Amino acid sequence: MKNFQLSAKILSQKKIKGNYWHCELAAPLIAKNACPGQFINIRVSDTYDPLLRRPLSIHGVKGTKIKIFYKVVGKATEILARKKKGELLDIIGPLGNGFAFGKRKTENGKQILVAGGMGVAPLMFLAERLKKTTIQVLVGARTREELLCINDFKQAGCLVSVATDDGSAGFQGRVSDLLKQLLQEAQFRPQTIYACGPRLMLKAVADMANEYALAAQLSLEEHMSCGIGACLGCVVKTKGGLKRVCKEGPVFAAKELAW
Amino acid sequence: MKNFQLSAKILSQKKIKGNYWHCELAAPLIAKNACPGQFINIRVSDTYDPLLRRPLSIHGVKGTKIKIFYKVVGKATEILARKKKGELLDIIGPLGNGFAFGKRKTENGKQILVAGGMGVAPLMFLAERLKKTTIQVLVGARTREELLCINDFKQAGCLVSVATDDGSAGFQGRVSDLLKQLLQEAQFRPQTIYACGPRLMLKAVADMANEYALAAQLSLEEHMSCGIGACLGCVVKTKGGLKRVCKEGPVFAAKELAW
Amino acid sequence: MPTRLAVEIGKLKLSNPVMTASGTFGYAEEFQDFMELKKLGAIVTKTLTLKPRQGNAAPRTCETPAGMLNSIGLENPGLEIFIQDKLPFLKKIGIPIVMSIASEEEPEEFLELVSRINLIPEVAAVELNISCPNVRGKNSLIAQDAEATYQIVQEVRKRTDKVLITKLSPNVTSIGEIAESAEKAGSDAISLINTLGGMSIDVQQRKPKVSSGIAGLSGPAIRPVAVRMVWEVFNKVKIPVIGMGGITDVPSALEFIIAGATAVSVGTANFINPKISLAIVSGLKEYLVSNKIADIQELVGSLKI
Amino acid sequence: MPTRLAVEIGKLKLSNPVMTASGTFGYAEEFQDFMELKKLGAIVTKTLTLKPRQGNAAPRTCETPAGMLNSIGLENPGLEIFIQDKLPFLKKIGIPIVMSIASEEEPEEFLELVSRINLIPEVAAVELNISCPNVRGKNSLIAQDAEATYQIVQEVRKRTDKVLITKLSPNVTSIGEIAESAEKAGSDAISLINTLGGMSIDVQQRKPKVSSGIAGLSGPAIRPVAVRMVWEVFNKVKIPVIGMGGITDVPSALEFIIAGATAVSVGTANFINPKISLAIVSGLKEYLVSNKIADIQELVGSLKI
Ligand SMILES: Cc1cc2nc3c(=O)[nH]c(=O)nc-3n(C[C@H](O)[C@H](O)[C@H](O)COP(=O)(O)OP(=O)(O)OC[C@H]3O[C@@H](n4cnc5c(N)ncnc54)[C@H](O)[C@@H]3O)c2cc1C
Ligand SMILES: Cc1cc2nc3c(=O)[nH]c(=O)nc-3n(C[C@H](O)[C@H](O)[C@H](O)COP(=O)(O)OP(=O)(O)OC[C@H]3O[C@@H](n4cnc5c(N)ncnc54)[C@H](O)[C@@H]3O)c2cc1C
Ligand SMILES: Cc1cc2nc3c(=O)[nH]c(=O)nc-3n(C[C@H](O)[C@H](O)[C@H](O)COP(=O)(O)O)c2cc1C
Ligand SMILES: Cc1cc2nc3c(=O)[nH]c(=O)nc-3n(C[C@H](O)[C@H](O)[C@H](O)COP(=O)(O)O)c2cc1C
Ligand code: FES
Ligand code: FES
Repeated sequence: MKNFQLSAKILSQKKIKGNYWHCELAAPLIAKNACPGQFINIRVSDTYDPLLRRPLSIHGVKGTKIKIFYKVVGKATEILARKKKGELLDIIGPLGNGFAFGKRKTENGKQILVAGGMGVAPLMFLAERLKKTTIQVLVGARTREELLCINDFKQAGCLVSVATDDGSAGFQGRVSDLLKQLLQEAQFRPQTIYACGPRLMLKAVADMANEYALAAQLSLEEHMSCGIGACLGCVVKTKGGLKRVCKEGPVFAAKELAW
Repeated sequence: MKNFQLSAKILSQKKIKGNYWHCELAAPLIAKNACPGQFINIRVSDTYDPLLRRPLSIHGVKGTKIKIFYKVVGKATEILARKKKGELLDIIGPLGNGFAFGKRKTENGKQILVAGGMGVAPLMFLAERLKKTTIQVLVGARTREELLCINDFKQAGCLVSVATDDGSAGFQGRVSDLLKQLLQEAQFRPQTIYACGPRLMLKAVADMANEYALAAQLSLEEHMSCGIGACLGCVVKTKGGLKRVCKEGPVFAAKELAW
Repeated sequence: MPTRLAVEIGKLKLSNPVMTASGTFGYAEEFQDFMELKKLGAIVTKTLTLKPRQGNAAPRTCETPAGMLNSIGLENPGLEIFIQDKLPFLKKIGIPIVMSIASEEEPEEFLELVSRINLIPEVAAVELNISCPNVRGKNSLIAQDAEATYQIVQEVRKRTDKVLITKLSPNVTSIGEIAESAEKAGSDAISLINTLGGMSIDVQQRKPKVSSGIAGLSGPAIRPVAVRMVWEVFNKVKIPVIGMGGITDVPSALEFIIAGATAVSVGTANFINPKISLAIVSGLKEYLVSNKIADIQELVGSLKI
Repeated sequence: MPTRLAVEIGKLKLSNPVMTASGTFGYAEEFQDFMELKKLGAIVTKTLTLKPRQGNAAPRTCETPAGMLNSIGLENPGLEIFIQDKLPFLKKIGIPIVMSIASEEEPEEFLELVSRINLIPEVAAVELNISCPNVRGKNSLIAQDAEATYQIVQEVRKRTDKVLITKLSPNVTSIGEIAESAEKAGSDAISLINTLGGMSIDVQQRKPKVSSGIAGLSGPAIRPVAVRMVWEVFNKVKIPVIGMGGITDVPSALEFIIAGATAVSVGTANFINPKISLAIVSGLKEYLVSNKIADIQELVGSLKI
């Protein structure tokens, strides 16, 4: 899959709530080639601080536009949020492998998407592309205010259940416990679980997929210095040895991973 | 003289022409205490690149506002020019000694101001404060388009002559040669020459002041790392030893300097 | 005015002085989407060892002010798999390939590696990485000791006619002394600098940000140290110097050349802008033209001091 | 919860661990408009020599990525004028004053300086600057040689009961070794790091940006190197370590403490934000409170590795 480095114009930049921002970029070559689970690598400043690019998932594609959805957590995301409509962003993409779907039988089965925190970012794009199937989305966050994309998932035709650590909305507990409940009660037996979120959540999802003999595809994060497979910085242990999250990932089959 | 570090709101930010920008800041404590020839030291970014503050002359004071006039030449001035009205700037000032005037007899005599390039910045403020006397301003630049503040000086009641290296306006040659002509023709015999501009120009002015036995006050530039006298980075040779441009300067009597 | 960008590193001829630094350019494949690889002066491979190495645990990198730390731990597939899987692509590019090698047991592994590399005609030069701070379990590097440097370079020199480049570590008291040893031992060129030893701490967790604790600092932050060392080495040895450390643009590449580097290597900057090395090639040409310099070699070491 | 910020460097008691680094805080007068000086842990003076020194020619400083180069050349008024003109102001502040000293001819000048400083009760400690790269005409520093370090520290130790701090240079192969020498010779504490040797070139003029050519690199760029060296020294010696090199904020000060520094010095950051050292004092307190740490000494060297 070919990668492109381009200067993408910001078409819109909106604060959704709190520290969460939504941004659309004009990036025809990336939009055309992007698959759910892939990401772009952004240079937010032409100074040396911050120095490295920052990876952000592709949140959606609409015509020649790509969407990103990000949380301001530090230097680079803060600078990004200060950028205005019309400004240009130096981006590289579409990077990584993306979720495997569509070419398999699972396409017409039921799917379950498990998102923890910002994990909604790539899964929203996946939900749009999976549209033809029945999709159950589980969204987890610490508290009600941090639940993300609920309406977007609904609009995309998904069934949505939520979990909050503090019980301020939906199931009280971790989203992985909600998944467990769902699987136990056999309410919903998916063919594949697609998950993105904190490492511990992904581990729990992997364990459950194993227990229930389900396929699971997990989107991982590692600190990335290049995003294009050159630095070997972003490796994760798999049964087949170390793999680069930016290149062989960020999506890995749960059964491949050696936690 | 006390220095203040404050967060100054940008009240206006305008491109005058080319790379030249004019900016007004709300800085009551600095405005109240500033003298012509003093400067402020600006932190344009809270990242580490650029790392150090940048010195800019106080171009004028109006009530609680101070004005700066700057040319975009590199990283920091570029970032500064991108700042919008309403944003805050971390500044320290008023720094340095400023021009000596007013307390001496020269106050009511004729004065001559010699500006090369951006040297107009502090001299404009001086012209405003010297108002009661007859002021002849000589402004030099490489070419017509780079002549600065001509109308401002006129509005402040000064007589203005210009010199351009390429002869595209006024006297063809250096502004120091124009000064020489003026002094030779005895058209105008000032009591003090105030000058700011490139080092070579200042040297020529100092030589002429010496030749005609006139007092001259020169505003110098050196690379400044602190602006408050702490690093000893900005020294210049004087007959009384090394002096700090940021503290004992930036204005020095021509006869004090050991070029 | 015709301008000449070509330079020579021993008998190695480069069409221009811009190379890519070991470990920052993968095995070149990763950059084919972004540039015409054959326009580079040369490509230096990620350092190879005889046997495959898994390298260190994650996290392996973090950002620092104007720099980054890495502790990859020389992950590499080992010589055999490199020859099978990576070399064919590199060969096809058609520019000089420099093989960077390191060894876990000196000198045997170095000698074994070199004797095998001697059989690969497409490898133009060997870079001895005796300065990698990320090999676990060692307290000091060969390149931190003039005598040890001399020994290993001499042994390798005896066994190969390929252009021999010795890569030095900046973590030394006197870089000139180490460079002199390498020269005396028969190295054809000196490349420097490898990363500076550094550490960065996550103060909430009170743990190092990179799993190995101490890691290697690279990027623009270290550029002044690198330029200084190139200048010191240039003044100490007669063999060509390949300069690197924080090169990110045309002016920074020029700093190294003016300080005495015959060629330069682009490292961390490849991660930030994968096209930068070729942009530097064109920028150098423009500089020569606008400064009316016929041959880039006139610039080498032209610092007025 | 009551939290304790006080620390001890030998018999020197500081109300908090934040000091100002030599040469970056003038003689403190320059900062009185910006802070209540007496809230600092201690103040280290610009390095003094026996006789006045004019220092190097301009330009003396330039900016580099996330750092700066300086080559002041130890400009100072000499001991006598310091005592007359600068000391009275420092005395009045009422916190420990550390006098940094250097010598052009070792060991005589150091000994002469120390014997005079012994007579000034308000000077709490002496910092031996054996690591200043900006004294012209020398090829190497005392602090680049373990034996030379041992000699000079021992000689000075014999002559003074004041707290003795030895300031080390990062431009060495093994910082631990030098620190050990200083400890053995009787130093009460080690401070590090002084600047890294660096150079920056104006490529249009092909001249160094700082007149002396080679100069000293400081600022956030060098922080990872400094943190690493503090960690190495902390693991080598038992005497307290004063850490510095690119401290600009609370997290960076914490990095040094966690790596093993009992106290920290703020240097270049004073130029950027003259109030920063006191902001760090309050920030450290907040960190202790929010992490439920009763005494900052629990943090010293608490790195989990
Ligand atoms: C493949 C991939 C896709 C991602 N997609 C998204 C996305 O769609 N939306 C989004 O908001 N974020 C996403 N992230 C995380 C995002 O890259 C980081 O939040 C961002 O790099 C932080 O940069 P910063 O300079 O603002 O923060 P920094 O100043 O670098 O760090 C601030 C804090 O953020 C944390 N952080 C930094 N880098 C990462 C990282 N790579 N992963 C996790 N935490 C990090 C650090 O632990 C630190 O405490 C993704 C990460 C990866 C690897
Ligand atoms: C006391 C004083 C008052 C000044 N007043 C003004 C003013 O009112 N308006 C104005 O436009 N400029 C003024 N300057 C110059 C101004 O400080 C520099 O142009 C600015 O710091 C450049 O920053 P930069 O990051 O944009 O450029 P950099 O990227 O730092 O450098 C770009 C170019 O600018 C030149 N430059 C950098 N610093 C200086 C400096 N201190 N003096 C001269 N050239 C420099 C460099 O040689 C370099 O080639 C003043 C300087 C001093 C010392
Ligand atoms: C991620 C990474 C991996 C590296 N791997 C190697 C290596 O395998 N062998 C080697 O000799 N140098 C290695 N280096 C050092 C670089 O080749 C170079 O010497 C150093 O990074 C300084 O240049 P820079 O600042 O331009 O990156 C590596 C550097 C980085 C950043
Ligand atoms: C302008 C300047 C002058 C300095 N002068 C001295 C000095 O006189 N004596 C000394 O021991 N260190 C001197 N230093 C080094 C600092 O004390 C400190 O060790 C070094 O700058 C690293 O800390 P920093 O990165 O926080 O600045 C100087 C540093 C700078 C930037
Ligand atoms: S981020 Fe460099 S290899 Fe993945
Ligand atoms: S700029 Fe630091 S003393 Fe003048």
